[in-house]
Amino acid sequence: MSWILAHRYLVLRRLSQAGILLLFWLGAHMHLGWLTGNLSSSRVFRTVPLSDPYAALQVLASGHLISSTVLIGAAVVVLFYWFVGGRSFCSWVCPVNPVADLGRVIKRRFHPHGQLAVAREARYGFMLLGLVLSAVLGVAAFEWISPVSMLHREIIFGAGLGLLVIPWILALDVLVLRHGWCGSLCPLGAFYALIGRASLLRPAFAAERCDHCGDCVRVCPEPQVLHFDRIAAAGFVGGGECTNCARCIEVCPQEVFSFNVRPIRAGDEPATTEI
Amino acid sequence: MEQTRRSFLKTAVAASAATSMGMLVPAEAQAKAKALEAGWKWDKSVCRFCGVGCGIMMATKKGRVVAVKGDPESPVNRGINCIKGYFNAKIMYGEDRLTRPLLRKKDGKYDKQGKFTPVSWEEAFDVMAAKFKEAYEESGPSSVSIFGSGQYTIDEGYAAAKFMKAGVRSNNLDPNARHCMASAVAGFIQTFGIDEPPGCYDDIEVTDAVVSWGANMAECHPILWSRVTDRKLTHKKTKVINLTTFGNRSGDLADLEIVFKPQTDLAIMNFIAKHMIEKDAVNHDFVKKHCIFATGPTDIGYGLPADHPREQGQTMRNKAGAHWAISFEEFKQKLEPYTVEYVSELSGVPKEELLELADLYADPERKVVSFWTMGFNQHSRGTWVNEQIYMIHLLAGKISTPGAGAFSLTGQPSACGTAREVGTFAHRLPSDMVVFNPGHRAKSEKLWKLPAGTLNPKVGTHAVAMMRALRAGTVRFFWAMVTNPFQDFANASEWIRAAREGDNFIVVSDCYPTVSAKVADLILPTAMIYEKWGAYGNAERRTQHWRQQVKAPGEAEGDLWQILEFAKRFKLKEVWGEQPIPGLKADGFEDGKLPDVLAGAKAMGYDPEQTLYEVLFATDEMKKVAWPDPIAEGHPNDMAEHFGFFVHKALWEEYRQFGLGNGHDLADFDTYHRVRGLRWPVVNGRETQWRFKEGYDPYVKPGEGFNFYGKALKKIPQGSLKGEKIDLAGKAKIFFRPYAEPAESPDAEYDLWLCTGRVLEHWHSGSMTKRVEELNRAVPYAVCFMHAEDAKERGVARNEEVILESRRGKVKVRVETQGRNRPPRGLVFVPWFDENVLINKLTLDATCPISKETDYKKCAARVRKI
Amino acid sequence: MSDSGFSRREFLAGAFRGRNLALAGTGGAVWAQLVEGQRGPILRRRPPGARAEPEFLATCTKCGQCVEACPYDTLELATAGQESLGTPSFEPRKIPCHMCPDVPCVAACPSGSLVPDTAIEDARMGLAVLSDQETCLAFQGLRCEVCYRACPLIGQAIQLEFRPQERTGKHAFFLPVVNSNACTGCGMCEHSCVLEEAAIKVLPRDLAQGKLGSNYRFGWEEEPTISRDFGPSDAVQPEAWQDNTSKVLDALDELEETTTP
Amino acid sequence: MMISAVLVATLPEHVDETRAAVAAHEWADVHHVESEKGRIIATIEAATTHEATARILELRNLPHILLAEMVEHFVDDEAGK
Repeated sequence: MSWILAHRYLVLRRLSQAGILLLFWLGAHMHLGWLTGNLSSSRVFRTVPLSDPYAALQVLASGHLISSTVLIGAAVVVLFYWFVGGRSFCSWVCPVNPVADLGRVIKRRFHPHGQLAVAREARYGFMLLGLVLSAVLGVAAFEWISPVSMLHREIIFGAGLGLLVIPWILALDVLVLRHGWCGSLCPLGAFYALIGRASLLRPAFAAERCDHCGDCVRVCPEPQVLHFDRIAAAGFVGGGECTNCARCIEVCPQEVFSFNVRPIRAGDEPATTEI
Repeated sequence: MEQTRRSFLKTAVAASAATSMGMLVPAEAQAKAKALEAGWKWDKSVCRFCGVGCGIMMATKKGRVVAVKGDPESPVNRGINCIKGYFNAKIMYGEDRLTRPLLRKKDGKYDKQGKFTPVSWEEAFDVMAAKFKEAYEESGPSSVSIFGSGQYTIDEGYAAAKFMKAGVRSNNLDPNARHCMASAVAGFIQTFGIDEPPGCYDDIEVTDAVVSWGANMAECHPILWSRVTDRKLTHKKTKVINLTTFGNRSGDLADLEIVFKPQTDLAIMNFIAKHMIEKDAVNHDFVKKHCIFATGPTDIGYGLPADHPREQGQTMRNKAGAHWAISFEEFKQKLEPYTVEYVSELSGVPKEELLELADLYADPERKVVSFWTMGFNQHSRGTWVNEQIYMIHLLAGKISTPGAGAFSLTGQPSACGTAREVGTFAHRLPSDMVVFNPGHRAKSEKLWKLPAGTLNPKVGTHAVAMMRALRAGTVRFFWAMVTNPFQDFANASEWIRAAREGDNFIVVSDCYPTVSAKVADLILPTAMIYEKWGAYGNAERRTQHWRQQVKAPGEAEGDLWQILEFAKRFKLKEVWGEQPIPGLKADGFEDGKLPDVLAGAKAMGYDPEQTLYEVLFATDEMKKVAWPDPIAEGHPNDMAEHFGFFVHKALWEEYRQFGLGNGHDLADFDTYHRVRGLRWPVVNGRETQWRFKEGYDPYVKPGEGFNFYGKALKKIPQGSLKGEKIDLAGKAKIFFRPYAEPAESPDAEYDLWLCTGRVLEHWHSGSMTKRVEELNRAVPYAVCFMHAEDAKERGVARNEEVILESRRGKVKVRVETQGRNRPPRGLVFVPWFDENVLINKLTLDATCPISKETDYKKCAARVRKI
Repeated sequence: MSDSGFSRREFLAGAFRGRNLALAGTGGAVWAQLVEGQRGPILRRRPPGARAEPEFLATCTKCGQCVEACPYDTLELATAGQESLGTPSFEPRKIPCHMCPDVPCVAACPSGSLVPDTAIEDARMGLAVLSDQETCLAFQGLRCEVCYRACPLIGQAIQLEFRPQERTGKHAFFLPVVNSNACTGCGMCEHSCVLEEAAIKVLPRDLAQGKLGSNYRFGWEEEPTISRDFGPSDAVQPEAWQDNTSKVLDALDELEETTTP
Repeated sequence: MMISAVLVATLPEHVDETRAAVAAHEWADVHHVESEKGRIIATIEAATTHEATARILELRNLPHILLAEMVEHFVDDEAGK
C-alpha cells in the first residue's frame, strides 16, 4: 500500500497509458464508441475529433490540403496539451514510454558501456527534418516510420511485425544512445516540448524546502529541466521537455514539488531566461 | 494430295476411336495411354446433382477419387460440367462425414432426450427394429414410414419399395420427389396415362423457340441452358421467352422476360388457348385424331388439414383428381372469360407481351419447346398447370415431335429413375402401376413371388401427410433416407417439434450432420454415390449406371445395405399375419384389414421363420447372380462382398421385368455399363427419343402417326362425373382448368409474397455443397432478394439483417436488393439451401390437392427491421 | 517565450555545428530511404472513395477509423513488412468489400483521404480483371460464372457474353466480361472464384486500366470516353518545321547503310 | 474441315444393312465393323461442329441404329484450304 502511495503517479500513468490503449482496442474490436481510431486520428464518443498536430503539420508540409476534421482535431489536441503540459503526452499516453522506462531500468542495473551521445536538442532538428522531408517526399515523413504510431497501431489493430519496435527501441536506448529515443530523437516529443514551453500544468517548485539532495535530478528522464537557478527563480519546472511524469514529486523527501497551474497573467509570467 | 491426306486423317481418327471403344487395341497405343495416367483409373459415372444427368469421368487412385472430368462421350454434356459437377470429387471428403451410427442415449440406454453416442450397427439395428416393431405390433403397418428420395439410386428405391410394400405391407413410403415432381407426374398420368416426357433434350437442337415457365434453367439446369443458348446463337430464328414471378438469370438470354403475379400462370395459359382458337391456330386434324377434351371439379381445396379456414366450402377435396370428358364447344366456352384484358390485369403482364407469347405458340411455322420445373410443380394447382401446358401443345399439335414438345424438367438426379419409375410413391408400384389397382397388385405379387393379398391396396401417407401423421401420433416410426426432410418440408418448425416431442422414433441415414440428423433419434452413417454401385434416371428418361469407385469411410454403409440388413430383422410370421389397416376399403378385402397370407406363403414354399431378407432380397434366383462379374473391371463392390452375390445386378434384372412390354422397357444391367445411358423404352436394345410418335416409338404402329398409349385413367365419364364412361385408348386429354386463388396471399399484415428456390452453386439443402469450401465461399449464406423500393419503404438497406416472418415462423436474413435475382415490387425470394436461414419455417404446407406437392413458391410474409 | 532548457541562439548555433549537420544529413538520408522503401509498388486495393494513390498516401493519417467502421472486417492496416505501412487496404480473396449503401468507412475517415460522401457505386477500389482465361472455367465451356452471379452489380460491372461452343456442337460459352465503367473493385468476384487461385483478380486501377489516345473517338459513341481533347500542344507545332532541314538530313543519313546495294 | 469418328451400335443381325445405310451418305465412311457385337466405327466429314452434330442425329434416326455417338473429333485446318 505504501508502495502504491509512494508511486501513485507511476501507477496513474500506467493506468492512463493502458486505459487509453484499452479504449482504442475496444473501439476497434468491440465497436465501443468511446474512443475510435488511434493516436494519429481519433474520435471521442464518435463525435469530438482528435488528431496528431505534428502529423497534420507534416501533411501540410507535404503540400496537401488537409480536412477540417483533422485541423479541428489537431487544434483540440494542441489546446489540451497547452493546458496539461505538452509532453504529458509522452509520459501519460505514448505507448513507447513504458518501453523507454524499461530501458532505463535495464541501464540502471547493468550499466552498459560504450553509448553514443547525441545532443538532446537533436530532436528539434529531427522535428524540422521531418517537415522538410515531408515537403521533399510528398508524404508525411515521420508518420511513415514513426515507432510511436507503429507500436500503437500494432497493439490496437492486431499484433504483427510492428511489435519489433519494442526490442528495437530497447536496444537503441540501452546499447546505443545515451538519452535514448525519447530523450534525444523523437520529433513528436520535440513537437510537444514546444507546446510544453507555454503549458499551464507544471510541477511547482518550493525552493525554500529544497535541501539539494539531488534525488530529483537522478530520477528525472530530462534532468536538464531541473536547473536549480531557473526553477527556483520561476517557482515552476518550466522547460518544455519536462514530461509531467511526476517522478520528482514522488521521490522528493522534502515534498519540494507539487503539480500546480502556472500563472499566465502578463506580469506574473516569469521572464524568459537567456543563459 | 488433299484426298490422300484426308483419307489418312480419317483412318487415324477412326483407329483412335476404335481403340478408345476397345475394338482394336494396338499394344503401343495402350502402353502410351497407361503411362500418361500413371496409377489413375478412369471410369464413367454420373453427376451427383440435378436432374440433367451429365456424364462425368472419375479417376481414382489408391482408393480415393483424385480427379473428375466431364465425360466427352456423354451426349448430354459432351465433357462440360457446371460448377457443382466440377466439385463432384470433393463432396465426399468433408471433415464432418458421418462414419459411425449415433444413437441418443442416457445412462447407457436409448433415450429420446439422450445425447448422441456412437454405437455399433448391431446395437443401432437392435434399437431400430425394436422401435419399429413396437409401433407395428400396436398399430399395424400404417404406423411406420420411410421417407425416401429422388436421390436414391434406382436399386435403393426399388429395395425400399419392396421392403415396405411387399415385406411389411405398408404403403407409407414416399420420396422427397413428392416436393419436386409429383405435379408433373399427375399431369402426365392424367393427360397421357403414362408418366414422363414424350420428348428429350435433342428437342433443343432442332427447335425454333424455347419457353421457360417457372424454371430458372440458367441456374438450376445449367448444362441444358447451355444447349438452349447455343441453339439461340446458332439458329437465328430461335426465340427464348422466360416466364417467371421474379427476374432471374434466365432472362439474360431471353428475347422476352415476362414477370407475372404468382398463380396467374393458370389464367395466362387459358388466354393462350383462347387466342389460338380465335386465330384458328388449332391443329384440328391432330386434335380430332389423337385428343379429347376434359375438365374436373373446381373447389378442390389446398391440401391443408380439413379444419383449416381455407378448406371450408371446398366440397370436392376428396375427388380432386376426378374428371370427365367435354366437347370442344364446351371447352371453348369455358375459355371465354380469359380475354387479354382480363388476364393482363390479373397477371400484371402487359397485353403486348401476352400476345407475343400466344402468337409464338400459335405460329404454325414455329416449333416450340416449353420447359418448366418447380414454378409449375410446386403450385397449389400444380397438376392443373401441368395439364394446361399440354393443353396448349396438344391444341397446336406441337408435341412428341423433334423440336416441339412440352418438357418437365426434374430437380433431382433420379426423380424419374428412382422415385417415378420404381414407384417409391405412397400410391405406386414399379412401372407406373398403382396399389389400388387389383390387376397391378396381382402382377406385382406375381413378379415378387408373394402370396395373393400380400400387397396393401390402401394408398399410404404421402410426404406431407406423413409429417402430419407424425404430429398426430399415428406414424411413430420414421426413417429418412438420402434427404433432409426437416429442412425441406414447408412449415418446418411444426414437424421438428413433432419429431422431438412426440412419442416416435426418427431414423436419419445421411452422410453429413444435417438439420434432420440433429432432429433424429438415430443417425446412420451412409455411403455416398461413388462409394457404391448404382443408377440414376434423368429428366429425358435416360438411365445411367455407374460402378463403385471408392470405399465409404469408417463404418458408413449404403442405403441398400441398410435396407437389406434391416430386412434380416423381420420374420415372415411377424408381418404376413393379419394386419389392421384403418380405413382400408377394397374389393376382396375385409374392411380395415389385410388378410393373413402365411398359409399362402407356406403353399409357395416359404417358412414363417424365414426373414424378409431371404424372401425379398436373397432368393435362390437372386443368389445365382454371381460376383465377381467381368462387368466390374476391377472395381470394388462392398455390397456383393458382404452379401455373397451381385445384389445390384440381381435387383436390376428383377426390377426391369416390371417394365418389359409395358412401355417402360429397360435394357439389361450389362448393357448400361457399356453405353452412356439409354432413354427408355429400350426395345430390342434401341432407345427412344420421341415417345408416342410413329417412327421413333416402337409402341406406335405404322400408319398411326401418333399413339398416346398410356393406360391409366383412360376410361372416364362423359359430360359430368356421373356421366357414362367412355374409353379413350390411344388418346391424350386436353384439360380445361380455370384460374384459382392461391392458398395464401399477401394482406395488410403480411404484405409480401415469399418465393423460395435454388442457386446454381448449391445443391438441395446444401448438405454436400456447403462442405465444398469453394462453393461455400462463392455463396456463403442465403440472402433475401427484394426490390430496392420495397427495402427503402421498410427503412432497410442492402446487406442489412432483417427479420423475415410469416404466420408460421421467422428467420434472420440479409437483404439483397441487387444481384442475380430481381424480384418485382411485393415479392421476396430466398434460396433454401442454407440451414442457418431455415426458410421453410415460414413456408405454408398447402399442396396441390391432386398431386399432394407442396407450394413452396407462394405464401405471405413480411420484413421487419431489427 | 518560456523558460526553456536552451536558448534559441544556442539551438541555432548547435544545429549548424558540423557534427550535427552530419547527423542530420545521415539521419535524413536514412529516413528518406526508409520512407521511400515503404512506398513500394502500388498493389493495394484501397477502401471505397480513396483518392488517387499519391494523394491518398500523403493525406491518410493511418488512424484506422475506416477499419473500425467496416462491419465485415474487410479493411486492414498495413503492418510492418508491408509497403505503405499503416494505410488501409483489403485483400478480396480474404474478405471482399460488401458495398454497404451507407459506406461507413468513408463516413469515418477524418482526413478526407476517402472522399466524403462517395456513393458506393462510384467507388473505384480497383478493377476486376479476368487475368487468366486458360484456367477460367467459363472459358473452358463449363457453366461456372460464379463471379458474374456474385457481382453486386451483376449485368453492369460483369456481363455475360454468349458464344457457341464449337467443340461440343450443342453447348455455349458463358463468358464473364468486366465493364470498367461500372466495376467498383469490391472484389466479390475474386473472392468467390472457385479455382484454387482466382482467375479474376482486382487490380489497382492505374495498373489495370488502359487509356484511349486523345486523337481518336469511337464513331458509334455519342459521348466520348476520353477525358481530354486532342489539343494543338499534342501535335508538332508548325514552327518546328521552319528550320528542320538538318533533322531531315540526319534521317536520310541513317538510311545510308540500308540503301547501300 | 472436321472429321468425327462415330460409334454406331446396332443388333448383330442388322450389321450389314446398317453398314450400307451409313455408307450411303456421301459424307460418311465406314472404317471398322465388329459384326458379333453390332458395332461400327464410321467417320463423318463436316464443315462445322453443328453440321457434324446434325449429321450424327441423322444417322441416329436411321432404322436399326441403337446408338450413334461421336467418340473422336478432329479439326483439320490444313485440309479444305
